[in-house]
Amino acid sequence: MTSSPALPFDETRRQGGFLSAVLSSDLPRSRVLSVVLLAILLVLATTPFVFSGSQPIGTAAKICVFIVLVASYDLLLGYSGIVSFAHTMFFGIGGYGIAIALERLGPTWGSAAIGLVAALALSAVLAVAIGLLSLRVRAIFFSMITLAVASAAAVLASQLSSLTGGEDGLSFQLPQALRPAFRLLSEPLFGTAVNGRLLAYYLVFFVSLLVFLTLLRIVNSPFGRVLQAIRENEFRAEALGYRVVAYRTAASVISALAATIAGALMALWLRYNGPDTTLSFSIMVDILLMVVIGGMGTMYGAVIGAALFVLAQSYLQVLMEAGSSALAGLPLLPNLIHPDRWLLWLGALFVISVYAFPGGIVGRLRRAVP
Amino acid sequence: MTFTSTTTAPALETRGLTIRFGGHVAVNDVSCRFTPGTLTAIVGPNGAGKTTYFNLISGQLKASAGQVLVEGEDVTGLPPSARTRRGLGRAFQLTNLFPQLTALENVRLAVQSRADAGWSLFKVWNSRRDLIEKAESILERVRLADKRHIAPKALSHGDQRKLEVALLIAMEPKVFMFDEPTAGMSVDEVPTVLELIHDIKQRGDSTVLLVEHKMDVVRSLSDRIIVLHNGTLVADGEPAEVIASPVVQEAYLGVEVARD
Amino acid sequence: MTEPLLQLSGVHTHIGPYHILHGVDFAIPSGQLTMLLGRNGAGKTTTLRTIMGLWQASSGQIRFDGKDITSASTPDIARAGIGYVPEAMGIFTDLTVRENIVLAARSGPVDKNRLDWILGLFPALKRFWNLPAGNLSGGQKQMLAIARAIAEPRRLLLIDEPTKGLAPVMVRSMIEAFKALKAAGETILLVEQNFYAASALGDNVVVMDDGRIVHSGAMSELVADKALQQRLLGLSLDAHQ
Amino acid sequence: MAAESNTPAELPRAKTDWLPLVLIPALALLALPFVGSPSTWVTLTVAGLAMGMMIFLMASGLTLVFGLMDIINFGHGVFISLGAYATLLVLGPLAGWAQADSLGLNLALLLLCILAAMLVTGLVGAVFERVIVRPVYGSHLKQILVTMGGLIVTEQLIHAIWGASPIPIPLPQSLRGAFVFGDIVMERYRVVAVVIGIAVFLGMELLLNRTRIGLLIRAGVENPEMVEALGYRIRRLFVSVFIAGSALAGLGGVMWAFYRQTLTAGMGMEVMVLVFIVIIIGGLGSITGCFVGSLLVALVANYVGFIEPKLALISNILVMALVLIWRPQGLFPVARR
Amino acid sequence: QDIKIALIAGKTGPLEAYAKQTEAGFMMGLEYLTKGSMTVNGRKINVIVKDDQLKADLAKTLLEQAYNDDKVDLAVGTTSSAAALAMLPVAEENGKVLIVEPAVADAITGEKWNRFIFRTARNSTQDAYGAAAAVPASGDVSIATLAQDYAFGKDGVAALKSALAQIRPNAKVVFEEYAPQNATDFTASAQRIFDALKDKPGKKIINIIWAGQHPLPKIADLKPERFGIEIAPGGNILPAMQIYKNYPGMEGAVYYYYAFPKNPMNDWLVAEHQKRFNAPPDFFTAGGFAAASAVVTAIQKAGGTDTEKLIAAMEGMTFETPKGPMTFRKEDHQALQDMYHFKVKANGKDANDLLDLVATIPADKMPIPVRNKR
Ligand SMILES: Nc1ncnc2c1ncn2[C@@H]1O[C@H](COP(=O)(O)OP(=O)(O)OP(=O)(O)O)[C@@H](O)[C@H]1O
Ligand SMILES: Nc1ncnc2c1ncn2[C@@H]1O[C@H](COP(=O)(O)OP(=O)(O)OP(=O)(O)O)[C@@H](O)[C@H]1O
Ligand SMILES: CC(C)C[C@H](N)C(=O)O
Ligand SMILES: [Mg+2]
Ligand SMILES: [Mg+2]
Repeated sequence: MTSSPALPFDETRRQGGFLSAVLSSDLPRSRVLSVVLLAILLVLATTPFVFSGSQPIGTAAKICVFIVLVASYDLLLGYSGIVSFAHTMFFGIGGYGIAIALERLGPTWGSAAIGLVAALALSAVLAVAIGLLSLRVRAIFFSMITLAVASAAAVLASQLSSLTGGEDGLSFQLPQALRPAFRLLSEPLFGTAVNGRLLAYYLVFFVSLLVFLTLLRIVNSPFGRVLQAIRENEFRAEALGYRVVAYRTAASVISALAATIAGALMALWLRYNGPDTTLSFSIMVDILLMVVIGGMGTMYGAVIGAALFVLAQSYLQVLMEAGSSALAGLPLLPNLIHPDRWLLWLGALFVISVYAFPGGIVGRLRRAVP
Repeated sequence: MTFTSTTTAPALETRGLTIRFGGHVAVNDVSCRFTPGTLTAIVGPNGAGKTTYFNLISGQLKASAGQVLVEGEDVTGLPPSARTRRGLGRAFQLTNLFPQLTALENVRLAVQSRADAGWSLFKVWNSRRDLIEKAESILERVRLADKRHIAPKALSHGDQRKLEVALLIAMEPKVFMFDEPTAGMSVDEVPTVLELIHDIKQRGDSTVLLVEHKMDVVRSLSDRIIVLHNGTLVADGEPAEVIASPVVQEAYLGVEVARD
Repeated sequence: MTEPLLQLSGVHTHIGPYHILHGVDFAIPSGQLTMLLGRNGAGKTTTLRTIMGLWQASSGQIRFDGKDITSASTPDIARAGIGYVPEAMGIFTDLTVRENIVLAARSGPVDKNRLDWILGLFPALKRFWNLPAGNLSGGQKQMLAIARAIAEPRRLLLIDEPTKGLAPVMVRSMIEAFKALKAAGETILLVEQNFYAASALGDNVVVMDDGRIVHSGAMSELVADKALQQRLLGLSLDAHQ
Repeated sequence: MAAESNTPAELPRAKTDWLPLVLIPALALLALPFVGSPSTWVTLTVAGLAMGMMIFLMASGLTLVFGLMDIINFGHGVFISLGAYATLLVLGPLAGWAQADSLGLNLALLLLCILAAMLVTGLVGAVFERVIVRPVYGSHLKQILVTMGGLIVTEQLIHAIWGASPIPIPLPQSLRGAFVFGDIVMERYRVVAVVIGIAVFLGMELLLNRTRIGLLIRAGVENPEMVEALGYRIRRLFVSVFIAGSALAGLGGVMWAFYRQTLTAGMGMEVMVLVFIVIIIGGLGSITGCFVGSLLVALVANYVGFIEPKLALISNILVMALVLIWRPQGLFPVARR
Repeated sequence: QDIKIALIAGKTGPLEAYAKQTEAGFMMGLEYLTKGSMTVNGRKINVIVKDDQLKADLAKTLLEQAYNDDKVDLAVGTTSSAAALAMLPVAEENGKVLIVEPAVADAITGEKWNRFIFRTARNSTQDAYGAAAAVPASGDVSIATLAQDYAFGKDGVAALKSALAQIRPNAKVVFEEYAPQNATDFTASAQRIFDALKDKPGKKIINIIWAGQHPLPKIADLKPERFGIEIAPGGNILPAMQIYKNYPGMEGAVYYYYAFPKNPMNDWLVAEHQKRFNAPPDFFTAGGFAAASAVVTAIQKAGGTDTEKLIAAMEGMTFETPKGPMTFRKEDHQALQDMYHFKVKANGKDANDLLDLVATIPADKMPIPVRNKR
């Protein structure tokens, strides 16, 4: 017999130590990947102090939120094999929960808490309902049903305009401590004013980190393993004694709750929520792309996918601006890299990244470097 | 060993079990009891309803009529997973595994189900050393230990069959249902599996149902044979007696094939 | 001696990083039935798939009927007259039995007599003619897979373990079928674990182990030599039916 | 390629499933008392059926590609748009034919537009298949992403070529307006749509049922290796089907364009949810199912729009939910993927 | 030091065409008003254009960046009302002027307004008053509305009703039909409207309030004239109005049509635009031009870019635009402006020769209510 090369890692190896405990023994398993992840963590942790201006900190906050959102979707897609298009609905519920509560009940921590709890409860109920009703049908039918549900949610948000602000969305005030005008320290720290904006950023950052680590733990638990088994062969998993519908529904609920938290963070950061911000189908597609670029079924993929994509989205136009003025004078080319054609390149990016990273970036890195 | 019907509830019983697909009755009013410590072989021509009978017992199919009882408790309305948790274990005729997970992980999942550890969300999976060790020992027993990190999709057909058996053993059910466990297994591997089945039977508290077309296997292992033909139970009894019966000789073995 | 219908010389096959076949050489004489034996994981299935072009040989040569088919595409290999019954049967479960057979007859409607003959061999197929093939029992699927391969006359049939899951009486039908096909001039390469069936059918035998050919010769020779059986297959013929 | 082999006569026959076909007349009858006025009812019914035909024309290509080949082509919508814009290639030079008060010339123009559109979308479809879809056969997820990418790129190219502003196009003179019979009105253009819709439906049914193409596609999706091992060049077939699907989208696009009389790059994408719903209702891959589903959705939309407009917003989703509760695999399930 | 102005628009996405017009109009406006020098009070004007992709969150972020990172003196934008509404608080937080163009939502100068917000664009109520003014002033008039079933459509109908009550008490809205936002088949809606209108006395009009793909031809094809019913479409951008050509004689009100205003500024705009883009200027070209005019006039009047001085200068300020003079009303900073009552031409000489002017509706004939809380 040909000796079959063992897998690049030993499944049974037990890692000790603090890091392993925090990362639920799911270590990056690639030196480059570890370095990249560490770099992302460090940059996100220090953005307000290292970069000036409102664009970098805004981008960083968005990355944090999307890491949670994408990771929560990966739990569904990569680990459970469920293709749902209704994930933005939960993102939206989180956003609207905060927005409506803060707008209606006034800008206090209490109303934020009420909004968040109500949103989580609603998300959980909806996720259970969708799960129990439709996780039994064929996978592709489920996807299409969620597509319809998502569009129904958008219709609903538009129809309930007295509550949601309709297409216009809601702008609202944050609790005192998170407003730009609030000063925690009278003196700037490392040249940066320690104001409400900074606090808001760190709120987003730490909650995201916590939720991410929790998700990481869940996918590496016996429960997470069952989800993977169900993804591979649900019929067999059921025969082994695992109640497939219950596990899938549980996965949907967990994922929905995490997405709701992401939505709430997004709204808190933007002090605004509207249908295009959290409910739109294009966000759904962005999430899909981030999961796939990063690497499905690897929570770290969410980090890399989200970071890369949000950066590209924020700076692609800027880059093209530079490119097209550099190339001015040439025929046609400057036209194609005119900033208004940035979507063209985003589209190309969709296609190229799926080809360039069939197993996602994490998959690629893990294969390349032990 | 002799077959005696006990007064206590049998490990598994079917009462009037029937399923129709449109006009076709694939399993027709089959009533049967299976007692611990006995290995019952189920034989019959292709399409007789053997696999369908298993599917009805383990819950993959819903019966049109009749009941399935496990240790006296009616499980007819329960989904497969619930029946598994009540002690029914099943290996499949057409290999049915987790194709991309390693052989070890395949078995570990079965062990984990047995240990009822699926719902722990906040524990790390490999902190359960005991589960992993048990899975490894089972792979050892089916002679797949050296392939434990290979996924089924890259295993040869015979090795997949062995893994299928390993999963059933790992579940440690009260009732073992083997559906042609040795089909496609090479001649030198068959004895390993037969030995495993023999061991299970030997323990005395397990009930074994075995569908098998290899008559020598049936003869050497079974305490009792039941014969299905067109979905109906047509013979039930001592192996030698049943094999000699005309229905088996004609419909199943084909008169001339009954050599050896 | 005339040129063999199929000739493999020094065939190596890799699947991804795995090196599976290590220089396989053997020939299949025209009009005969050749058995390919070997323990689990020996590389029998891989050999058949390599012949069919489903996996590409990384080196070596495969000649069929005097032509080099080593790097031909699967459809072209099939069109050259090779029929294939894969190990997993390759039934189209969504299609009915009828549709499965209709597809198998690539050059037009199935010849009526031939169809009658096939349905006579496997009456179950007739009964479930318009049923999705996925609903068939394991053995019935196996029958359909064979029926599909023989729906049209072919020059060479590659058949991977056709008797697994078949009741003894069906194994007999199958043996009859192969004999009839051989009589009609078809050449067959059969992978089999059922040594009883193998010894009843084979003109020649090729034994593989670990991706290599370890024996090839006439079947009668192997049947007669118990020691050889023991060495090659790990068991002697007597121990099993 | 005749699919029907001369099989022995005593083989069992397949049964036809009539139930879903009865659904349409049943629904129409059920709506009558709620609508009240018979003339309004006829107007609504005829308009709904015609709208259904147009939806069918747009969805038919996706039934092939998604339903049969199991490729989720989110880019289908852009082929509809592309087909619509392709009419400009004809309308530009032949603008006079549209204004001419001659039914013959007008129909010829429509036909030329259809030809041009099918040609353009077929060609782009071939490129799409080669460059974008081929490497991701079998992976739904990647298909969604790459076709989404393809969609965005193609939409942007439409912008780059034809500009971002909506472009009005004239409906040929004799196809404007409506026939009026008493209180019943019937838009002329819808009559054309009905004719073309039925023609395409019959053509596809014939092609897929009288040849083995339909079987081959379904078999090829389940097990491409085996189909190849039977000697079929499945790749070539898949390419052709994809091209056919794109061309049909182009045809649908032309019909839609003349209905809307305004071209926008997003016009195809706007109907995609509807198209998906129709295909799901139909049972993924069944031409008849897609046809019945289209009529059903359009009719219900009209009746609901008249009886209870508040519900019109969700009438499509409602229809889908009800159908799936009745038949979880759609009206005519083709495959059990 | 340069004067920095941010122009935010939804340059990519479904309203790309609108945004292009705004940008072109704004730049041409600056050019005209500075006589090509692009300097005001000796300071160079530097316009930073940003694309919000019609996304409210992005618009908000971009405006923050414009004020904080780019340090612009004031900002102009944006295409989508939702995005504009999200931008309003940013202007207030940063204490900088935001001129809203071309978003139309009433709330911008209504309940969501703050003192840093000015709007050169017309608001929905102005559109409604225009539409009302195009209705005959005497005799029975029964109106049915067809609008999209969401906030924009409902507000539009409400605004029309109150406008009618104010200036055309003889006209009544007798039926309101709401269709889904993305509706394409209007047979059912039309039937309902016909049923409601056909037995009414006097003039019968269907007033269509619709954003996006216009349902006009679909209703017209069903022959409302059978029942003596007329259709009054709103004004729209030129490509959208080209389908009006098939229905000559229709009347309605429009915000801008290149051939209507007669003043040197518009003459220059039409000629130059025709020259540069080979098409007449459209709605949002005029809007962008007007915004540029507001900016230049205000800076000149305030003598600089200090925010408080600008606000003081702009409140009540009258400035020239291609539509003639506009005035920022003191109370809510809404620019009051004329509208045009049009009739569709029978046979125009080219694709864009569409409308005849029936009457200019002067700003002071439209008593637009003040809705913000100061
Ligand atoms: N879903 C179904 N619809 C219709 N007929 C079915 C269905 N499932 C099974 N059958 C039929 O029921 C009969 C019994 O099938 P089953 O698989 O139980 O046979 P079996 O005894 O296991 O045969 P084998 O030895 O070939 O595995 C077969 O004739 C089969 O065609
Ligand atoms: N897809 C694959 N990827 C990697 N390795 C494979 C793959 N398929 C088979 N192998 C390996 O190739 C070797 C030969 O397998 P093959 O299936 O040819 O054996 P076989 O002789 O047909 O065995 P069996 O009698 O069990 O069917 C085995 O070691 C198997 O693990
Ligand atoms: C630009 C406007 C006329 C229309 C745009 N949809 C808005 O909401 O403001
Ligand atoms: Mg069976
Ligand atoms: Mg094999």
